[in-house]
Amino acid sequence: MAEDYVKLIEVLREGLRERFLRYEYDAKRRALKVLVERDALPKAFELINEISRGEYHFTTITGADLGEDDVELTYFLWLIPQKLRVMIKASAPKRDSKVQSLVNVVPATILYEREVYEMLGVRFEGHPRLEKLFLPEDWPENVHPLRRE
Amino acid sequence: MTLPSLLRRAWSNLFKKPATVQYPFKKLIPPTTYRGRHVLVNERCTGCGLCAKVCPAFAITMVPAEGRALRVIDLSKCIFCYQCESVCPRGAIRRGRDYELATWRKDELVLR
Amino acid sequence: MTTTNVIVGPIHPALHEPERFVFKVDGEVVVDVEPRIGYVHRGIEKAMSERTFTQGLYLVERVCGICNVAHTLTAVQAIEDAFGIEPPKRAKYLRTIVHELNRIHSHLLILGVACELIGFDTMFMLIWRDRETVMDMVEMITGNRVMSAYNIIGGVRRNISDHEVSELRKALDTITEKVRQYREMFAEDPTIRARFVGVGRLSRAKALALGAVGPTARGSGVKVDVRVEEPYAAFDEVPLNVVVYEEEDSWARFMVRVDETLESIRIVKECLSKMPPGPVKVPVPEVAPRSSEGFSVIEAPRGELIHHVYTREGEDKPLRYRIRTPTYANIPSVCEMLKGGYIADIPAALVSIDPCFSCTDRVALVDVRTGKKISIDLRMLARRY
Amino acid sequence: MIVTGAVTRQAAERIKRVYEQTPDPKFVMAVGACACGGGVFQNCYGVLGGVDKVIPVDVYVPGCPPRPDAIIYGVAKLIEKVTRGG
Repeated sequence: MAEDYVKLIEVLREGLRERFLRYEYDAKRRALKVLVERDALPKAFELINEISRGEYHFTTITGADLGEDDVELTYFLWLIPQKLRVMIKASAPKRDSKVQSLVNVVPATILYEREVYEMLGVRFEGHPRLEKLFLPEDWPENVHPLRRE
Repeated sequence: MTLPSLLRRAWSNLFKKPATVQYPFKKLIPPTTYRGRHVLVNERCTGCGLCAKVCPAFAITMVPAEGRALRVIDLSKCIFCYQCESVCPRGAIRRGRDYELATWRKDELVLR
Repeated sequence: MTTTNVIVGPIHPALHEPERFVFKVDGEVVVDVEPRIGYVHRGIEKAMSERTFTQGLYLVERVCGICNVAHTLTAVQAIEDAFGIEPPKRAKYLRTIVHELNRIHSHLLILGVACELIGFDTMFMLIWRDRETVMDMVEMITGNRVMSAYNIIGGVRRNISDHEVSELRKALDTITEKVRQYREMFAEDPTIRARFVGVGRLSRAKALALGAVGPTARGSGVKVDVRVEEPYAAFDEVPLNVVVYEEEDSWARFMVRVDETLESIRIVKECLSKMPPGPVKVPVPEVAPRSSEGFSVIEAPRGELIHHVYTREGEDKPLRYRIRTPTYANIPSVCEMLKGGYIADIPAALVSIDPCFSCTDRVALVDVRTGKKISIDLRMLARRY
Repeated sequence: MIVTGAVTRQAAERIKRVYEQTPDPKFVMAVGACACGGGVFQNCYGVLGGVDKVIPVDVYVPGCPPRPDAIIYGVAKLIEKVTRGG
């Protein structure tokens, strides 16, 4: 059972090379935290798609502005056959927060990307409809309520 | 479900007591654990302000009275979570079971 | 192809909170669906980082009134994870009991509402009558029928007495009997079958790809249940069977709920007998003891719920608090299941995900070609078609 | 007219409109802590506070949430007010 995560790490490290930054594993909760470069996200998810043959549940994306220069994005996944909680982390600088959209790779991200965009202003390149989801229509452009500014 | 058993159930339901209670004429008594109107014991309050600090609905304010601070609970804001009861070191706020709190005027809802 | 836009909402497509769907219809068939949510956006995530951990607990409780226990449970677990605190064992069991009672009442609620929507009012009355028993039990244990305010960081608010345990057992026995009858009804009754079988199809592959959760996923044959996969509270010691139906339609989703209600009753009983004695809470620091992040995933009545919290050492407020509710995750799936169905099937399919975003039950039909607006009640829609 | 829940900035205008459209005699009941005074949602950026900031309220029913009987008690209170001539 414990080998599952080792295998996943190996595949990711091989596929992403230097864009794979580091990982942490919590054996008690079977939770794996992987830190990657933001431009490696689509590739990482393609690899995960391959390994799990699509048998995974995409939980959510958390965007967090922790008061530094970057917005931290956390992608939560649950791999069903491996029984493994995976958190893929990447950070995007606030000034130029462009991230490749994952809608083509993981369809379930469609609403979460919109939410992160409107709350934190992270631009997802290639998203079919990157517009407001929760906020009223008359909300000013470029004001993102969860930014610390 | 077969027809005879259905009929039997329908027949027996005819003679059962109704599931509802004619409320204003017949009072319902909530369980002893129910979180209703607070019972304030002013002699025990030291005015420390812990309850006001912890209140999630900002319903408790400290007002000066008889030369010290005393907590005042605005029931119109209170969410009856009783965090104030659990945080009070001297038991100056106690649990009450009274739930008939509706009033015409808002200032009647301020507990002193 | 000429299509007509049918706007459903924003006030109440099916249940509790406002939500709007724009349906593109061709004749009677729905071609495309576009959701617009956020009518009750209260900025809770922002407000959370302006309140202390204890105050925030009561705020997350009010994210949703029906699954409030699920929200507080996730919140306390996430915060405990960030703080590095382990609650006592008895508290874990008590949390499980209240959590499962919450699930029972939530499932009974939606089963009743579903019956009412298809015009089966007797069933609705019966189910809701028995739901009252569960509400009374929740009130007895926690102090309020709905907002339990039971879970706190480091344990639970109050212990359960022997008298309460025996009362609870008695109530559960009567409920079990009733729910068995309802199961029979849902499985066999021609009215229910005629309205729900084959409606709102969601294939297994789609459910996986779109990230469906809870009974919506399990009704499509996806075997996911957080309680088994990432056991929290007392679920590592209390085994449970995951209910899965392969039919992929509204009926399967309701059957999942009925069976789960029975399963939950069994879990509560098992917890009552396995519960160890001991303290129910541990002292916790008021400020975060370390800069960390914590998350907690649980199986709320409507599906997987996740809270993610960032803390900074020495601060009494979370740095960032993220909540992802199950209905939100199910929105892409519900859009998918409505496509290709009839307008008349909208209520039957919508209610089957147990939506937690809609409050009254009003639907607006807009004919784009004539610009005419027809605003009708969802129940009217359910009856009229 | 029974108002439940917090009054958000978006809803305030609509509540006022609904109130103005209601024919006389009309009475307003604020049910629950959020409608009475804002409850937990005070100080949130989107929330105004109690209903009485927007329209006059006849009966306040506090509680979060009130018991069903408490709401009926509120109705009884309202009837009392109406029969006495408010």
